[in-house]
Amino acid sequence: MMPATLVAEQVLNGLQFGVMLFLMSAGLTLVFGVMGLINLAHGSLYMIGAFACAAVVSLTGSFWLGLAASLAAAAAAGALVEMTLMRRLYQRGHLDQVLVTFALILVFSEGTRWIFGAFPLYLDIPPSLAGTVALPGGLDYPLYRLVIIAAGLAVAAGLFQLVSRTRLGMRIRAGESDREMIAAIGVNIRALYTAVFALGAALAGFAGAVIGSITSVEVGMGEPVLILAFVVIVIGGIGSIKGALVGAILVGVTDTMGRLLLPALFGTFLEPADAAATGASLASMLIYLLMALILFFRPGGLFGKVA
Amino acid sequence: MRALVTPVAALVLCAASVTASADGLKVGMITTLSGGGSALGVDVRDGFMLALDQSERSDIEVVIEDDQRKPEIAVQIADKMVQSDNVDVLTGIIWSNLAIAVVPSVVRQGKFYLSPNAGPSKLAGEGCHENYFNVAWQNDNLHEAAGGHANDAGFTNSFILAPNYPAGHDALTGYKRFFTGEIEAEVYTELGQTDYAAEIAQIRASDADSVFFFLPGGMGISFMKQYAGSGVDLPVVGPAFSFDQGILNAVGEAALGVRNTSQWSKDLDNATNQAFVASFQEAYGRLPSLYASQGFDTANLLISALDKADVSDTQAFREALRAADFSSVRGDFMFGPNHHPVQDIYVREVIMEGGVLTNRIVSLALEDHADAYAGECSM
Amino acid sequence: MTPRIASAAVALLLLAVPLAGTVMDEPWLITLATRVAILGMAGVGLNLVLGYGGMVSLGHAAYFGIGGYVAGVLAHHALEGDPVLLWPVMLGGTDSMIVIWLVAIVSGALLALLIGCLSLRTSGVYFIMITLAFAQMIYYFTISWPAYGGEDGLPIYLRNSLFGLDTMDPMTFFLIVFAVLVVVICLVSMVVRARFGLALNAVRQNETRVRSVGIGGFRVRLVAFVMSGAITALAGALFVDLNRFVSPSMLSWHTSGEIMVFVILGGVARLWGPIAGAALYVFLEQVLGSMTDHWQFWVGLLLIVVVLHARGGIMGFASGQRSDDG
Amino acid sequence: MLEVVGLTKSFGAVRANDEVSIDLVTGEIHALIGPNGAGKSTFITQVAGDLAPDSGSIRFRGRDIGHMRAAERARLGMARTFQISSLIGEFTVLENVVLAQLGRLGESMRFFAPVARDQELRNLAQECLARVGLESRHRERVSEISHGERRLLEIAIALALEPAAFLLDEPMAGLDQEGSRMLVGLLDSLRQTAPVLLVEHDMDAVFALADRISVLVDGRLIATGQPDAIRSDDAVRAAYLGMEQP
Repeated sequence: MMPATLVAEQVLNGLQFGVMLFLMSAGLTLVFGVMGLINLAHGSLYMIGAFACAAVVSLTGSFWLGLAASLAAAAAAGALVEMTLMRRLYQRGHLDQVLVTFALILVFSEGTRWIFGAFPLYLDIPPSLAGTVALPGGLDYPLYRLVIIAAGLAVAAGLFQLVSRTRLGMRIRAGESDREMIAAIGVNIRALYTAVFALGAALAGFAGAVIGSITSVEVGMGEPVLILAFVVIVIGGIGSIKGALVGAILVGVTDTMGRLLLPALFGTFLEPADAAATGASLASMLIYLLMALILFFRPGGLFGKVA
Repeated sequence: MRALVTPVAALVLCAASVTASADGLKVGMITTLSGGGSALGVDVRDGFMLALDQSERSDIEVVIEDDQRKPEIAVQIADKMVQSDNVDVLTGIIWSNLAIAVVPSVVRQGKFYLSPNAGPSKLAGEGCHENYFNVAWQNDNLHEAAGGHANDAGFTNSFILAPNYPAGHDALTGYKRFFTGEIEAEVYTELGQTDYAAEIAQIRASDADSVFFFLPGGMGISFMKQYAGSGVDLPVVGPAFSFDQGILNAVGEAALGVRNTSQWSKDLDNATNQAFVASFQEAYGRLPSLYASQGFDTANLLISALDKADVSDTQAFREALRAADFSSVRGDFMFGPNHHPVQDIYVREVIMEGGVLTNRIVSLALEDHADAYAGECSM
Repeated sequence: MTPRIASAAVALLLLAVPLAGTVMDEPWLITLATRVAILGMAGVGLNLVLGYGGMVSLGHAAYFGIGGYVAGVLAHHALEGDPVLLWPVMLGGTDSMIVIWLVAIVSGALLALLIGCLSLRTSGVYFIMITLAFAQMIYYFTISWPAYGGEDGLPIYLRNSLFGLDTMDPMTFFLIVFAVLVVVICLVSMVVRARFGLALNAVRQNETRVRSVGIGGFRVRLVAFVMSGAITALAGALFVDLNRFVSPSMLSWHTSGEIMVFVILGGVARLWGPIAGAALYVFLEQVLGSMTDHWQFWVGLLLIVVVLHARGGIMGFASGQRSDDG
Repeated sequence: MLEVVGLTKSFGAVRANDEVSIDLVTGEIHALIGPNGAGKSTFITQVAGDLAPDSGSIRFRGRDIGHMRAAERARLGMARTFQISSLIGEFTVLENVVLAQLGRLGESMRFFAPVARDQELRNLAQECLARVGLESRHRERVSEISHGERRLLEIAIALALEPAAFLLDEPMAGLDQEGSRMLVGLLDSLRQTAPVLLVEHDMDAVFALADRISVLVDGRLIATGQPDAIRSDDAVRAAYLGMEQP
């Protein structure tokens, strides 16, 4: 009763959503894995990326310059925060980290509103990526979303390469297992931490710009995404890039399909309006239920080491 | 200990310095000035203050407080304004949920409340009150007009969507109340949702000939941008909220040509409106929005009542408000029996004008439209 | 100043502000003090797990909110005169504060039991994220479930009743809240000094050691978590009576963050700390808020400074000693 | 009393314990020795229940305890000390012992009477402290007492559990000569309370105290027997004594 193209389109949508969540979660999970830091302000970096992109696009008219600016601005903000604040928090408990990063959200959100005002900013996708592509099976799908999926998967592949093949990756892996050891063999651990934090921030800023151009660029846009990224990390296992990828796609597809299927399911025995409302209510809880289920059987997440 | 003593002492002092109101009128404005949605509050405030400035009256004092869009905060501010500031009239609330939290309690304490934006059905029907006046609309109005417009446009099968919260349910109910065609599907999205790919996919797969949506704030921006890029080309109708001046710039060209319903537009042809648009632009350097027009009308209604009666004479002041004897930027304006507007609602089209996106009126959707709940109100 | 004197000072100040409000005919001050007492009580609940038990719960808005909804829903049904439940047992609404408090406490405890059973299997960052996520789940549920107003919330118009007192009178309501607060703090004080408190304190510092002497750390933490949820839910019920209104924003994760901020500003693991913290927060909100729309920016900066440089919070500063919490 | 059969634990490719079988009978001190990294602490940790073995069985007081959590094993009468002192740092010396009493009595779920004023608990705890000579230090915070005193406090806590068996993980570690001598005397008397499984590096102490000795090398048990037999065992000499002592 549900057309195959609709299901196929929703699977693509779920994938695209998942890929975007991965960009957010990857930074969070890296920062946690290497430095043991929980960063609530990661959503602010997402916002900063989107605002930087929108501001540069409105000045120069070039989306690609804006995208570059989003990477640069988020990475710079990340590096700055790491060097001034986070550095003092690595040796402290998670409580202090939660508080300082919560305070940072207040500072970033209110500061952004101060600078840019309360209205949402304008940001649109570049004309070269507008329009739809005809996919096999008679499905017209927005080109931009296909590009997001491709870009996200490319970033994922790049991250795996980085962590498993390069010198920086070796240092990251060493940092996960033994901080003193890499300090002893002469790696500049401070620079390493700043680099990792800036990398995570740049990924978040990139996600903010890419998604901001199809949604809206406004203060507070990062917070719902941040909480979803937490769910992804909990499901995937903290510190694991692979876990973040699998978790993100699982969350993305579950959420999207839940929104489609649950109202339809309730529609078989409820009035349309009631079915739509009840189905939507349950769909909004679905990924949290998924998280609870996975936690029940695997408290450390799918790819986590130990809880 | 010093750290605590000092603030408390200061608090006591600063509260003590607030004095009771002198003769004239004291207005308490509770509106959203920070956080998400503050753009609307800022516009209401600016429109309201512009009218006061133009009236050059010195006997109206205004206390403005930011509710941060949080109902608890709004309730606390209302308590403060009633208990400490001794205001006579309250106004300013943008959001229905905040209005429901604040209004019933303040009007029962003998204060007047003039709503410049929110018009929840709860306060229009059984929950109406003689001290509560809505100067904007009952929430369903613009959606009802959208339904009426859909009939005129010859649509026979609509795909309708709104966020899953009470105002969203009201919106779809309002549309269905006037739309005579079929409803292809009725979809509730998550409040605050930003990605509508899933809903657009359903629209694409449907047999609808039109789409109606109510997605206020950032939600509407996201939806319109994604809809425009999706290749789905069904005509869209919606209430003015997603196509109004403050937000149009963020939606961008995706909004061009979209029909939306509103009780006001900057090209409404009356002298009051043209003067308002010009002076607002001069005073604030931007085009006025729907919300600014509502704030402006609210202040003028208040001034007109004060001209006729003293606020201490509650009965007379209420009658003066009910008369609505002021020159509205909407042209004709009167209150129905439940103190909600009876007014014309127009269909506007988003156009590009001198490089700026804005609206122009294309037709009249509903004439002298009152709300569906007036009959349930007994006062 | 010893911790005991600092506590007494906070309690007395909390009493003095509304008295001053009465004398100066500024009932708004009474309302502010009531708010401080209630928010502080929510913090007292969190402090039990955070301060004494070392569990960083970023989801206490869930308990605050469930207490609030208990009060809102029961009062709503009492007003409308229709039952809350027809099946399996017939349950009517009520406007009795005592009944509402009890139901709120039990509901908060049950919810904490459920969430605790899942989340306490983990620790550290997992625990933080999971408590946050579960609270968020309930938040979304309350928004999208239309029966009790959804996002719009549920007004109750009048405060609930207690022994025929005029609860709408600000001072009366303040005294009720203050009395409940004192009882709660006394109970918490008793619990943390009792055998259970010793075990809880030990679990925070060294769970392996606690296990090795035959005490199950999970059980101790779970019981503390349940008590904490119950206290915060009670505060939520009072908060709804203060505002005569309940809405999902009580459950938003900013509320969780703010409750945590009260505990930290006041001083972790101090009985009256959360009250002092809530007082400072409300004071900043009032004073900074009257000066600038961007007051949250400054509150954020202040919070960073406090966390980095003044770990003991107000109570630690007042007592001239740092909090022990490492 | 305690019977461990075929205990095996691997960390990645490393076999930390390979089919280790050890028993403990009433009244004895059974020492487990071996070079660093031989898997002694891994073994104790598994017996105490803080680490799950890959395979093997553990029986204690006639029951299979393999499925039990650490806290349950402790309640059954297994008292362990830690190689690196594991104490409650913010507590006083006395409170650390009182905590153990709560575990033994199963009283951690009492919410009302203040624990600090419970004279009976205090007296019992003081007795335990007196047995290790710490009675005068009971008010000190653990973070402020010396390393040697912490080693003694570990034993006082084990005593407070009134256990059926002691598992002592290098109780002498880091003690000076005088401290060691004192502890040897204490441990010697311990076997009258309950049998002791003693992991220790100090060979003089081991040979002075042990009734039986087991030798663990690279995760495998290479010998078990009386001290004299061990001393003359060729395999042990080759694999272990030969490396450390001439």
